[in-house]
Amino acid sequence: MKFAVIVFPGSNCDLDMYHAVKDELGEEAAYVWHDETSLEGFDAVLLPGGFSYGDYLRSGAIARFSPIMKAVEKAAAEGKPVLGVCNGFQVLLEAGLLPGAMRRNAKLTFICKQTELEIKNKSTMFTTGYADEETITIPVAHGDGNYYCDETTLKKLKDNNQIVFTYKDDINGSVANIAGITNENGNVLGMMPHPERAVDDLLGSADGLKLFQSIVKYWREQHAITS
Amino acid sequence: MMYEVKVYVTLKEGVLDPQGSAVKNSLHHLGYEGVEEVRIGKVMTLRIEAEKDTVDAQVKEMCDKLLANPVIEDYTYETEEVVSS
Amino acid sequence: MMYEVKVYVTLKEGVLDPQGSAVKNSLHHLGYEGVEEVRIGKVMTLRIEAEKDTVDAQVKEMCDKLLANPVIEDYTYETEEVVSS
Amino acid sequence: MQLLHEPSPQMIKDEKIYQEMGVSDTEFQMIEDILGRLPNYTELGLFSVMWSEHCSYKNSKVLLKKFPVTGEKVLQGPGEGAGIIDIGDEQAVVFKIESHNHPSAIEPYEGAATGVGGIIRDVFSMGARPVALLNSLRFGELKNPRVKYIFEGVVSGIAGYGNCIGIPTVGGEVQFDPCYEGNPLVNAMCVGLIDHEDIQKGQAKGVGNPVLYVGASTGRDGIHGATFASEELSEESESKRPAVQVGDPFMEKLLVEACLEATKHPKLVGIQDMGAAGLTSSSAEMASKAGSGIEMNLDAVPQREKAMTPYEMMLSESQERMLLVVEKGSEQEFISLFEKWGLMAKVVGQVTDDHRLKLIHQGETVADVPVDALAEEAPVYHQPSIEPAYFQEFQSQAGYRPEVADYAGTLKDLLRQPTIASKEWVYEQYDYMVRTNTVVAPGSDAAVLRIRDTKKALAMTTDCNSRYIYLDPYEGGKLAVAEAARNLVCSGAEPLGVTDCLNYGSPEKPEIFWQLEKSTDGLSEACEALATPVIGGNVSLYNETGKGAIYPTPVIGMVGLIHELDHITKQSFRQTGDIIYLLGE
Ligand SMILES: Nc1ncnc2c1ncn2[C@@H]1O[C@H](COP(=O)(O)OP(=O)(O)O)[C@@H](O)[C@H]1O
Repeated sequence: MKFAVIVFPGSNCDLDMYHAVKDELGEEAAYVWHDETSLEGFDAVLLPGGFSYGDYLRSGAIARFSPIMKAVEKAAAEGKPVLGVCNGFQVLLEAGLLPGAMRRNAKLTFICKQTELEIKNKSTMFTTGYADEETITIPVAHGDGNYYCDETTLKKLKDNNQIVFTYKDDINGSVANIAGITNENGNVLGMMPHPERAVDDLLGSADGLKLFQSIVKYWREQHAITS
Repeated sequence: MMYEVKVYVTLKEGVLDPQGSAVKNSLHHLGYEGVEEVRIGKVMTLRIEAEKDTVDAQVKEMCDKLLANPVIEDYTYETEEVVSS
Repeated sequence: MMYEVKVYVTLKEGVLDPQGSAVKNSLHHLGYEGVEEVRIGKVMTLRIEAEKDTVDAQVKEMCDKLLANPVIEDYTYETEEVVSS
Repeated sequence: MQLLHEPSPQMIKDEKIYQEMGVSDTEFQMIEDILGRLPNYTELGLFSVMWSEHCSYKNSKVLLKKFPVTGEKVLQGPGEGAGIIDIGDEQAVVFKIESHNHPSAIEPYEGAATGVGGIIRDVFSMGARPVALLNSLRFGELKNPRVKYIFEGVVSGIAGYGNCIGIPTVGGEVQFDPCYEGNPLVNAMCVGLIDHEDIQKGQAKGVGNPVLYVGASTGRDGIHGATFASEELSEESESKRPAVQVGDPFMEKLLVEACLEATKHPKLVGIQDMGAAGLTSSSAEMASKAGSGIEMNLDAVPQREKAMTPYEMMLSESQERMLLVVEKGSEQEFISLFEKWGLMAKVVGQVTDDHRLKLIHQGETVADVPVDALAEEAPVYHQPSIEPAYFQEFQSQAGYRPEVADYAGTLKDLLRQPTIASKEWVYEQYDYMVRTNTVVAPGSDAAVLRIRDTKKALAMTTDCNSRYIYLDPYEGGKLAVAEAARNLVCSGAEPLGVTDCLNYGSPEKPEIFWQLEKSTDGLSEACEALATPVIGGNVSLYNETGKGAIYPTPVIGMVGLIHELDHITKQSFRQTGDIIYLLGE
């Protein structure tokens, strides 16, 4: 399976994503520069964390106009797995591929730490590898992770099972403690915590690896059916 | 023609403003108890070379596309012709 | 009396404004070539309960002490009485 | 036109305008002798910054000479952007610490942020990839609201820059003491990794080779103190002139990537960052080190503001700028390389063989001075030294033994002291994990980062207990180095070397100079004993307010090598049942 790691000017976690896929997951990965226009040949798309365009104006606001975003939209529409982490999540929100918006953390300061997450939906293509009732430890590192959406949107998210991860404790003020959501289709996941930083016990946690393994499992199943 | 445009972007009413609350608290600490609310937004000053009849539409487009996020923000703007001296 | 005060805090002339440059570049990419300069500042909206003759001095003090850093920022403000309906 | 606003050479001399730039009467005479004529305003500006303590170390050179600077593994000692130590397998570690105290006191966020930006440039200008940041901070007591404001601003400035550029901030230290009120210390350290073959030097070799200016354009940032208020400049415009630089970490991120690509280019001759004294120090030092000269056309310098004078351009401390020398004919290749990263690169001059820095502006030669005079021949002072009265008094005191009645209560009181309490509030604001190499995060004795694709890891720490050093500079100096070494050893590392940042009061006061002397004696002896050579550092003097000088604060940054990942140890207890030993007396 081949993963595209999108690189915007200012992406910082591109390398971490790449190594998580290559070294820990054992699948193929390649960087795709923001001004490319095609994602032909890739089976899944990863939008990494960082500070695209310095996160000036609003996080993700400028990156969403990168030429590659058209191809990301296309991949999303085709049902391919698209994962946006941290800044990648913010880009997906700004691009309208996911509902809602990000505000400054409630306490205003940047937060970097290991965080406990609850998995609210274990049947997405990103979460089938997790056991029932599992609480996982995945680090966060963000300044604008305070998720916002209005009541109507929140109800829709709940009704459609689009809320995938919530923080066990309120760390940043997010509506309903939301840490990660999918689109209605379930193939676009945005999350603030960094699964790619949790793929090796040496660095504190390997709980993120199952997320990537779930994607591969899903893809293998799809692939087996279609071929 | 050269225009100076001021775009004001503010959080929608009902969207909590953590920065504003923090400033309000600091002001209370400094003894300004009368401050009942603080909301923080952005003011962007643009200098634009444009035709008289398109400048307004252009600014509106820029706001809708980039300068404000309609999910949480409202915007207003003022346009003024710059008279070169 | 209740006042609504708008404080505009902008970077002093000559101070680098990386945000503004980034927004300008982005607007160029979006095809708005006419945009020659963008500077980004803050607008703070305060609601203050105060006596008519002290409100102005209070706001000025708040700006000097907290709301702006005179080393890199300038500020202006407008005060308006809120007529309760 | 604007040159008319500047005083004439004769006026400078007659009205002693040079004093406003911090140049003494004798120094002015030296400059006149070197040039064989009176310097003009721009030339005087060049000398004033290059002969400042910050650039010339004129008051501290005699002390720095004592440091052991060589060793089997030292590939680059003091003298370049940063020092380099071999770690085997054709790899090396690069590190340096630097202060940004004064800017942080007036604009804490930007002051601290640009301090981080500057030290990162020192490391990647050597050709190294920056892999970690550390810091060492000192503030007054937190009860004071102004101190709190500065503390919060400094921490978020460090976070803002480091997080955005994507280099993990993995360690540091914070101390609160009334002596730092009004004069906080903000020292930033950067550690990088390099392959031996990529090591670069900041040299301008090869007559006719073009000089490239890369990165952000030049504004009137950071030209302060030395500025002369001419008649034409109103007070209003003067107050508009920013004394503090604003950083753009996003631009620097692009600059890191582009410069690292450039350092792999076979036609790169030399590269140096524009730090303190910007264009002046980078051009003069690159030429002086290579035994060449540089001629620069200032009209080609990218400018952010209108009508900048040569003086302003040369003294500007605008951030995120680099100076490159490349082989003649290859300039377009480099310009394209930088364009790919969205960065501006422009030819602003060329290497000459006349050992002079020559500046052309609007068709006229506006400065023509020998480069060695700027970079090498600053006066060296050996200030008088007197043992301060407080020291004798302290020495004659009987040893103090505190009487503790309530051990638990005392312990809790101690833990409540901001200097001793957990620094989680600080380091949770730093992204200490980005690039996924951080094995031991902040909160332990030293930070540990694995070196990808090897079994090795690096341990790093910053340390200094300035109260000890104040009470006994010699013993305290030794202690600072020993503490850093212990922190590394406790993490499983073999200490490799030291970078130091000497923060003191005014060296012109004999009691302060005595502190400098004694503490550097202690530092040197400890570095010698532990075989940890000093491979670079920085000096920050005149840290004083109306209330007096800060404690002598020589911050030690130390890096060690962990040979096997298995050797990594942390400070925390691991599991119940483990046995606790107490080593030492
Ligand atoms: N306290 C110190 N100990 C050892 N070396 C020092 C010290 N201070 C400065 N140096 C060395 O002197 C050289 C010149 O320093 P400097 O001009 O400050 O470099 P930069 O341009 O990077 O600021 C550097 O290599 C630096 O490492």
